[in-house]
Amino acid sequence: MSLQTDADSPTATATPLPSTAPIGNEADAIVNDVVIQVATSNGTGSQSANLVLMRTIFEMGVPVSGKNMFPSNIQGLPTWFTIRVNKDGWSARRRDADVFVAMNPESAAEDIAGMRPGSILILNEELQKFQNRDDIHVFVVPFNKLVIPVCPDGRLRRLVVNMMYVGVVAYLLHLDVEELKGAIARQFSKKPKAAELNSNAALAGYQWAAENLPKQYKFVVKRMDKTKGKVIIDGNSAAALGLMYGGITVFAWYPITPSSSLGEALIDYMARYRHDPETGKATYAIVQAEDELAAMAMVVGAGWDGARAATSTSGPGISLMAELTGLAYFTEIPAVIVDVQRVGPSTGLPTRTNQGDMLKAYLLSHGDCKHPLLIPGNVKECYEFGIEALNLAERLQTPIFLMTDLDMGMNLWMTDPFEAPTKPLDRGKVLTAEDLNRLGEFARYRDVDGDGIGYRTLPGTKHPNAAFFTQGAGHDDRAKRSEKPEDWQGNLDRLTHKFNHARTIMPKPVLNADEGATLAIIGFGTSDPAIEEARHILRTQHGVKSSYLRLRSLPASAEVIQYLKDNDKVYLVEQNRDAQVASILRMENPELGNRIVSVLHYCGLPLDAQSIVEQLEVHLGKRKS
Amino acid sequence: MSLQTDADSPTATATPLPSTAPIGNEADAIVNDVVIQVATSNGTGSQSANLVLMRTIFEMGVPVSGKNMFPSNIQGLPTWFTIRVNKDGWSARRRDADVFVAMNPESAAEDIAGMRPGSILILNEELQKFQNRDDIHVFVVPFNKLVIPVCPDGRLRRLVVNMMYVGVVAYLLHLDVEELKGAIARQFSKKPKAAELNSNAALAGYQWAAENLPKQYKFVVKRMDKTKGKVIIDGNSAAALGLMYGGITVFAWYPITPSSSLGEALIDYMARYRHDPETGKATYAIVQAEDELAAMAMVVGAGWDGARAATSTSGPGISLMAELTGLAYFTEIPAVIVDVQRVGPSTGLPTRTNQGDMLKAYLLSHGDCKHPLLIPGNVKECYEFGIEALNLAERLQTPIFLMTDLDMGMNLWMTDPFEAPTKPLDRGKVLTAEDLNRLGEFARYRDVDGDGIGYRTLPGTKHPNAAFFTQGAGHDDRAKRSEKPEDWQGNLDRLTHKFNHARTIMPKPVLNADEGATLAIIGFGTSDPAIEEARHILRTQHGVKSSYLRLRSLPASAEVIQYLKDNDKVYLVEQNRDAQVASILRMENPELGNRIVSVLHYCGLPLDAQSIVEQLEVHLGKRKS
Amino acid sequence: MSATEAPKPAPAGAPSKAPATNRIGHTLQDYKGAASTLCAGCGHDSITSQIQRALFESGVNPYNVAKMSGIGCSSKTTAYFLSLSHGFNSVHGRAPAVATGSYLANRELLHICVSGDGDTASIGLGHFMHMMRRNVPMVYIIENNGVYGLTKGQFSATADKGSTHKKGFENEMMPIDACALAIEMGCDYVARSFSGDIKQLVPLLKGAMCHGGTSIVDVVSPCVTFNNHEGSTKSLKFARENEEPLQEIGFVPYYDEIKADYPEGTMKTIELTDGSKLTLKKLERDYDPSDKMRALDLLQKARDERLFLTGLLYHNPNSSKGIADQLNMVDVPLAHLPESVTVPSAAVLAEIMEEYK
Amino acid sequence: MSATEAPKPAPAGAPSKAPATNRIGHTLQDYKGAASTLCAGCGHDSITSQIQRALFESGVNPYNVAKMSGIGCSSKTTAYFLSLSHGFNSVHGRAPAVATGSYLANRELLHICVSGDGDTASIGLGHFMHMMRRNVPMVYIIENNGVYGLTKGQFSATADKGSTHKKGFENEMMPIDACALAIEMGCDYVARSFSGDIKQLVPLLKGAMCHGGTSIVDVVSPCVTFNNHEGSTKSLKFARENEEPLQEIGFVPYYDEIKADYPEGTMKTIELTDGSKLTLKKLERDYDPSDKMRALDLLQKARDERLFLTGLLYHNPNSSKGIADQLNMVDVPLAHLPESVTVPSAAVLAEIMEEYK
Ligand SMILES: Cc1ncc(C[n+]2csc(CCOP(=O)(O)OP(=O)(O)O)c2C)c(N)n1
Ligand SMILES: Cc1ncc(C[n+]2csc(CCOP(=O)(O)OP(=O)(O)O)c2C)c(N)n1
Ligand code: SF4
Ligand code: SF4
Ligand SMILES: [Mg+2]
Ligand SMILES: [Mg+2]
Repeated sequence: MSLQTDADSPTATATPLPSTAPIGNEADAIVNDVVIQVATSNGTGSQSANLVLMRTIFEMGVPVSGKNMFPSNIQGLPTWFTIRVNKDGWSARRRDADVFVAMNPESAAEDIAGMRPGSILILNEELQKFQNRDDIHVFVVPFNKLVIPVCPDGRLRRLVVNMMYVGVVAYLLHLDVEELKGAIARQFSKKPKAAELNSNAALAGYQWAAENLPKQYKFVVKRMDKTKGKVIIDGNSAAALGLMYGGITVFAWYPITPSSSLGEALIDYMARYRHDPETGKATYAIVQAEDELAAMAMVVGAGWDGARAATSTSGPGISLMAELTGLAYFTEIPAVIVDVQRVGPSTGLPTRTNQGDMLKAYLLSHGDCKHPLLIPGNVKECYEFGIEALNLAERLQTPIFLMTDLDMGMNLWMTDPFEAPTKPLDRGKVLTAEDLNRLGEFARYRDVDGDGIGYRTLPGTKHPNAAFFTQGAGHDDRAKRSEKPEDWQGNLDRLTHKFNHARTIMPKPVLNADEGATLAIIGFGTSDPAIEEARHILRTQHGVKSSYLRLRSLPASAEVIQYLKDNDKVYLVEQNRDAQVASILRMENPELGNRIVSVLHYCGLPLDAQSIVEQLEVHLGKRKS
Repeated sequence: MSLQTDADSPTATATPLPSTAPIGNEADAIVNDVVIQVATSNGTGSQSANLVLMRTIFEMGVPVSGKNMFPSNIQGLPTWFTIRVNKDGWSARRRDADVFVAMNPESAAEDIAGMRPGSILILNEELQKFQNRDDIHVFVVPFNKLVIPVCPDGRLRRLVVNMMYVGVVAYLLHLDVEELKGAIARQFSKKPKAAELNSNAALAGYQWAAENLPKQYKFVVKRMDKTKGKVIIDGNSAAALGLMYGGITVFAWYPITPSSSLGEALIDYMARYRHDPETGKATYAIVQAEDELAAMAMVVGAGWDGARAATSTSGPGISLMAELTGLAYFTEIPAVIVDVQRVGPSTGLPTRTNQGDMLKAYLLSHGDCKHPLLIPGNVKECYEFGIEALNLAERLQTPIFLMTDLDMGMNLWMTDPFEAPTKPLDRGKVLTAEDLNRLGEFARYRDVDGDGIGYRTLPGTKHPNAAFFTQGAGHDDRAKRSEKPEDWQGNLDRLTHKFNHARTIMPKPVLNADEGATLAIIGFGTSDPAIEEARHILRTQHGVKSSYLRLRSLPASAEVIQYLKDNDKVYLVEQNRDAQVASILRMENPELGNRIVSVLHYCGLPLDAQSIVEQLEVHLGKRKS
Repeated sequence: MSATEAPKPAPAGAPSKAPATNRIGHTLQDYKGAASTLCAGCGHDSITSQIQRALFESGVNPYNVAKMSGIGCSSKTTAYFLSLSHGFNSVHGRAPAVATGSYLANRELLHICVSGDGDTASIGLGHFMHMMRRNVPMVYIIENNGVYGLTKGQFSATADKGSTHKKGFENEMMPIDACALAIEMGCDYVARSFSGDIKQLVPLLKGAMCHGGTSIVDVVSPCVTFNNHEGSTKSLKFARENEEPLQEIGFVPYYDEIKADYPEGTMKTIELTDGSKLTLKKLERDYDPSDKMRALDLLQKARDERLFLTGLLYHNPNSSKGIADQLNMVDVPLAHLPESVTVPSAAVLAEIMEEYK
Repeated sequence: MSATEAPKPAPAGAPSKAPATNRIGHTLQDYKGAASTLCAGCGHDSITSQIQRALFESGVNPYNVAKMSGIGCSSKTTAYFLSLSHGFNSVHGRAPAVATGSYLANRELLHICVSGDGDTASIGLGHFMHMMRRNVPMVYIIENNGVYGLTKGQFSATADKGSTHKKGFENEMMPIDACALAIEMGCDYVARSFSGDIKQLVPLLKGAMCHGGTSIVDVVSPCVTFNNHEGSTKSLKFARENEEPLQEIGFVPYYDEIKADYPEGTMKTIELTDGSKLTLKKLERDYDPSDKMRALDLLQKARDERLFLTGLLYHNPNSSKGIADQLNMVDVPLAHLPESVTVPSAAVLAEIMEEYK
């Protein structure tokens, strides 16, 4: 069945008029707490419509976030966009929508069946046959008829029709029409014609709703002032900005969902801001490699030479980078790998979210090696840790993984604007020819400072003592090949020491604790908003006070261990099947391992607060599992 | 400095005569407990000489094992061959030799410096300048002079000289000259000329020693009958035999030390025993792939089609096989990967031994996945588990790792001969066209039997219901692409269930317990002989009785868990830095994790009993760390 | 072994308006698969249809086919034909090696491997080359759109120099020409076509199915979503306007006679491994597809001058040994060998053990 | 930028019997490295000596060189020359990509990459091809012995068809010809030589060092331990007896004049990126190395007839853009750019943030 239906078809004329009695009453209205979900078919341009809707609400000063759930193809399969409007700023996924806009015939039956009783359905007239519920409010809109006068060009209607549902939603939720117009103008600022067309469409939708639909008071959006100065951005753009402000010079990548938009954002930013103003030449190199092995190899080669180098990838790419990551670990070459996690194993669900590479990245490559992970918990940290990753890589002379995920990377989050770095870049321990003159001696892998980190020289250093031979094979502290047991073991022990040093300089966890907390939680990454919301629910609905330690890096620092020591039982929330971060903590802290109780979520959807609360209720004996 | 020294050089003529007083006395002789170590330069053909020496002792009925420690190059660097002769059959490495044959100028100084006081040095006259010890017995032998009359062809002398030290050692240790001759005849059975030449050389050495050296009574080898019916074999040949008897049909590999000799042994065996007697055609395919990714891809492709397929590799190859291993896991395709572990990370020490891929193989690939490991503890199990790996792969429809190491794979071990399999091959759950007719329905990934394992059909099955679409992307139980949360999670949970089923059907651990044991040990793989010897030392020298559970597979079965439950403290011996198997047990059994105390060994040398005993002494408070 | 099957004798007195079945009694429907999820108008969908047609018309037994692919929009298409056959959508770039393993396990199956230009010419280049070097019998189809469709339009390694990206910038590097590489690697059947050229693609595919070694069919297949703009040399418009077929191609199965009657010197006939034939009717250029150097020369010229030449580029009349013969493999599929053949006897083991005693 | 440096003016009244230093005051010793651990007589060791000589005679500044390699006996040799330069012995097959990254980070360095035939033509084939496609300035030397030396003598993908293994059996597949692939991939400087042909190899290496893009030097280098038997087509004996040089080659640095005086028509001159020249004296065959198709044709013939042709196979007088120019990179090595250049201002960030507001 196709969306492009003839407006004169019998179905269209048979549309019953909606009831005109108002829904709910103004006094009991839920204000600024609503989830709007729109089901369309991907590739139909509904993204702009959804952004306009978000933006309108944002400009009304109401906190808002947006999640796109799209299929792993390019066009024609069901896509859902969810806008969460919440006065308290909760931004995690909420399980079901309050207002559902059904535009997609493929998914309509299931979509409607899944609606929460009492919620509101805006139904494209064409899809009426899928509607069989009497416990929801249904508004049938003849979108395909309404769009005809608005959009004379038949080929554009498929796109423009989306802006009409924006108008309908705006009317129903009492959105500010001026803000709506502004949002459209902004969205199409470079295409005035499109702006006009879309504005007309939205207003026509609004108008039609005002004339044909009853007033709706269950969910109302009212102006407030909680978004002033805020920005809305996705994690991939944020991380790309971080890399740019981290002074990246070489970026080698291979496209893969959901990390591609990071590479593409970086290409765009660097093209704009990283060319020599005089010569117009690039102060960087970005290479689309032939595969992930090559991408990582280029990063390692560039890092060896002193560039600030990074790559970004997702699951399968991580697997392919294994051998070279081990090389960088053992030769102690700075490298940054951004892992925008998607659902694995294997190809898995490329367009769904997960934290399933945590343990895999931590242990990547054969033999004894472990790698530091940076784990941003919000888009601002994506930016900050983008900078920090490049610093830590050069400081620790080792690969650093920046672990985000699809939910973080590709969805839209409200945040305070980012701040330019105030401290200089950390370029790590590099000896120049002058240093060598001064020091007389140089042993690449000697632990001079007691932190396990040796000094390096860069290729091209003009000094007879500068050169050393980098190799993944066993070597002594002068980088000379060695198969001696004591050289091998000594080197490996120094690497452990360095790793333990990393524990002390990586970003510390953040602790949020209610006074008198009786429940301890650890979480990280995109679980953060859901965990905070779950804590709020526990606090307000169950009277359970909690403390919450948000992990921001691995290996775990003393603060994390202390938290485990301080609490007999700690719920560790993570978005994977195998309790991967719990596994890391358990393997390294066996005496504390049994304090950890896992709260897992691994169906591919972003984590929601309710899922946490329910699992905790089971553990707290308040619910049967 | 070169080994090829002119016999008329001044050094040669200055040789002092050795003292003629006998060493030790017959009554106090240590009988059949001696370690002989020979240092030569690799590529000089000393391997044959060492094998002859081993064989001679073996034929005298005395248990013997041999370890080759060679450099990661082809010719010219120091190599050490160690023969351990032990009446009780201890076959682990022993730290220092009783009899040392120094033939290599490169390593002589260090070799001699490292000798145990009271031990015996057989020193090539050319190397006298390195000899500065007065606490060892030194026998200087003018090998390069002696070889001249024996071997008129100057080009062969470099090789033949090695057989002369065999003669000298034979004389000193009281070996049977007839057995020596027999061993040489056997070694060169296909080259009668070489046999004669070498026999003459050995006898000349023997003769010279008899005439010039004092009698030696500290270490004596006497005939016994402990080798009857036994064979001496390396683990790689054993595993290759296992694969052949497991009915392997497709083997794809890429050469890498120390696994290459497995592939090469398989090529030889299959060429001899797996051709159709009538047509002369091969009942198998062996392909040298272009890399490890391709090797694994071929195995997966072949397994999908119903072949019994395997590959073998070492560290770097494991890293490269990550993505395809995840594919096989998630599409549930049988595959066998033999990992002959070498020292990692990175290129590491390709010719040294380690158990450093245990955790890495277990968790190989991005996303939530874990893989069963088979862990042979001796060469016989290399053979048996070679068969079993192919069975389990088809039974469990998943990649199975056969984890051996360089010490197992490339060194020589005495064992009972292998037995042909008595039970039929397990071809797993495969539905034929007739089955499909009978069943009517077929869902590839449905858990029909409650063990988590679905039924599969093979490509080419002539039935309209047979076909399904194999993909690494999310799918439902009919193998149809699905992004539904419940399909994804359900599938992942079934895979966990299957993995837990694997726990119940994989080879069980072996428990050896002294009565009244007060010390509990877990170990696996090539640690076995050292652990047993350490237990013997603890028992006989410290009066400590122990129990010892030898792990033979992972995931851990109920017996392993029970063992942890039964013992407050369990020493887990492993040959890696990061306590990898302890990590696996800890992450999966947090409540028992703190019972495990790691005893680690990771310098690249095979594990010796003393290293275990010393670490245990520290833990037992008998020694300072 | 020929993948196509000889016709069954027509049932006596069969109705003249029989349902549209092929020689082995299958309808075109039997060669279809799941509904495509590609963009409306995607070139890959046309190729899928042509594959279906070629299989149907050739009377290939669906139960005798293994469909292999990597990852990409193109690689998805193995789901869109032959739902009666087993398919394996493996991982990005490794399909040539996966298919090699599959062929070794079951040499009786007709292996059809569908790949994209990213899949083949970037991440999978090494495997692609080595598959051809091994001469693994397989129809290897490259659905070549010059971009990575599934990851939204980055240039692939087959993008022409100077071709523009959807964002406007130009590709700076020379394209990798999979056909030139195929010829260089000793592949014996090398063709290029265009997804929109049904008349040509179908016989080329049929021919490929009858060839005993690796056959490469590189099909320019416009990505209407990301590489269909002005400035792209892989757009539908560009391909339509610039395609220059080298020959007019006909396919004659081994059980038929050549019927076309062309004037002397205007038609060449190519005999394929199973006895089927391709007829090549001369067009503008006088082209001899058995001349390797001529083919390479022409491809070089095409690349330099941005000609879009299609047709049978190279066919080696003396075809090389396939991998099964190189390995001297038994005829029976290895996967189906019984235990009695694959497990040597206890006596053999005893003999081996004796050597280690 | 030229990697070789122009001569310093000779000090006035320098003694006539000066120590053997080159134009920048270095001795040959300065171009040596650690003692080789290869087998006595290994071809790779001869190549190492020739590399040392070429570097020494060209007056390359050791501090300006980055030595890259993969894994193999051949790849080890980067330790055996230029101990004054940084070297990177990376992982098997990935050196082309590692070197690409290194070049991007520091385009001022002369990158010398040494690889084996296994490293380049098997596991690393894809990277090798893409490095050439990107035209990354680098001297890429393949020490080609037809086997995997370090893993004890398995056939590599460059082993000739019919060449025998140490155990006696024959190679069944056609060899991969790295030079033919280089030409196909648009590489502008492609040469083949023999480890034993000092006279030819040294000028070819010097020429490669003066070329501005990727230069491929494929050197047949006998593995005396595993591939030196009768029946091997990469043995010392076979190479010695069969080498057929295409030209007699001389090198003239950019700061010198061509002096050789040959009869008209017997000598060609090739001008390299930095102005240095190669002189090619005609031998038996009349060969024009600027003719791509001629080169491919000859290589094809060489492969079919097992000719061992050496010399400058191809040089493109109109050299293509190197990767740095494709990417429009600044001249300063990226690794040395100061923070003031690589970190945009706070104002820029504010501007960006404004767009997200
Ligand atoms: C290892 C790995 N890297 C990257 C990806 C992401 N990816 C999916 S398809 C694709 C490229 C597809 O391009 P092409 O092969 O030309 O197929 P098309 O979509 O154009 O038909 C990429 C890079 C992946 N799936 N796996
Ligand atoms: C990923 C990986 N696979 C396999 C190996 C083992 N290996 C080391 S060198 C080598 C081949 C070397 O052959 P070639 O490149 O021809 O060099 P040569 O030794 O002949 O000079 C192989 C397979 C490895 N080091 N890494
Ligand atoms: S994105 Fe391009 S290649 Fe992919 S389905 Fe759409 S049109 Fe086809
Ligand atoms: S094995 Fe062969 S390639 Fe390696 S060092 Fe020895 S001769 Fe050279
Ligand atoms: Mg493509
Ligand atoms: Mg080689």
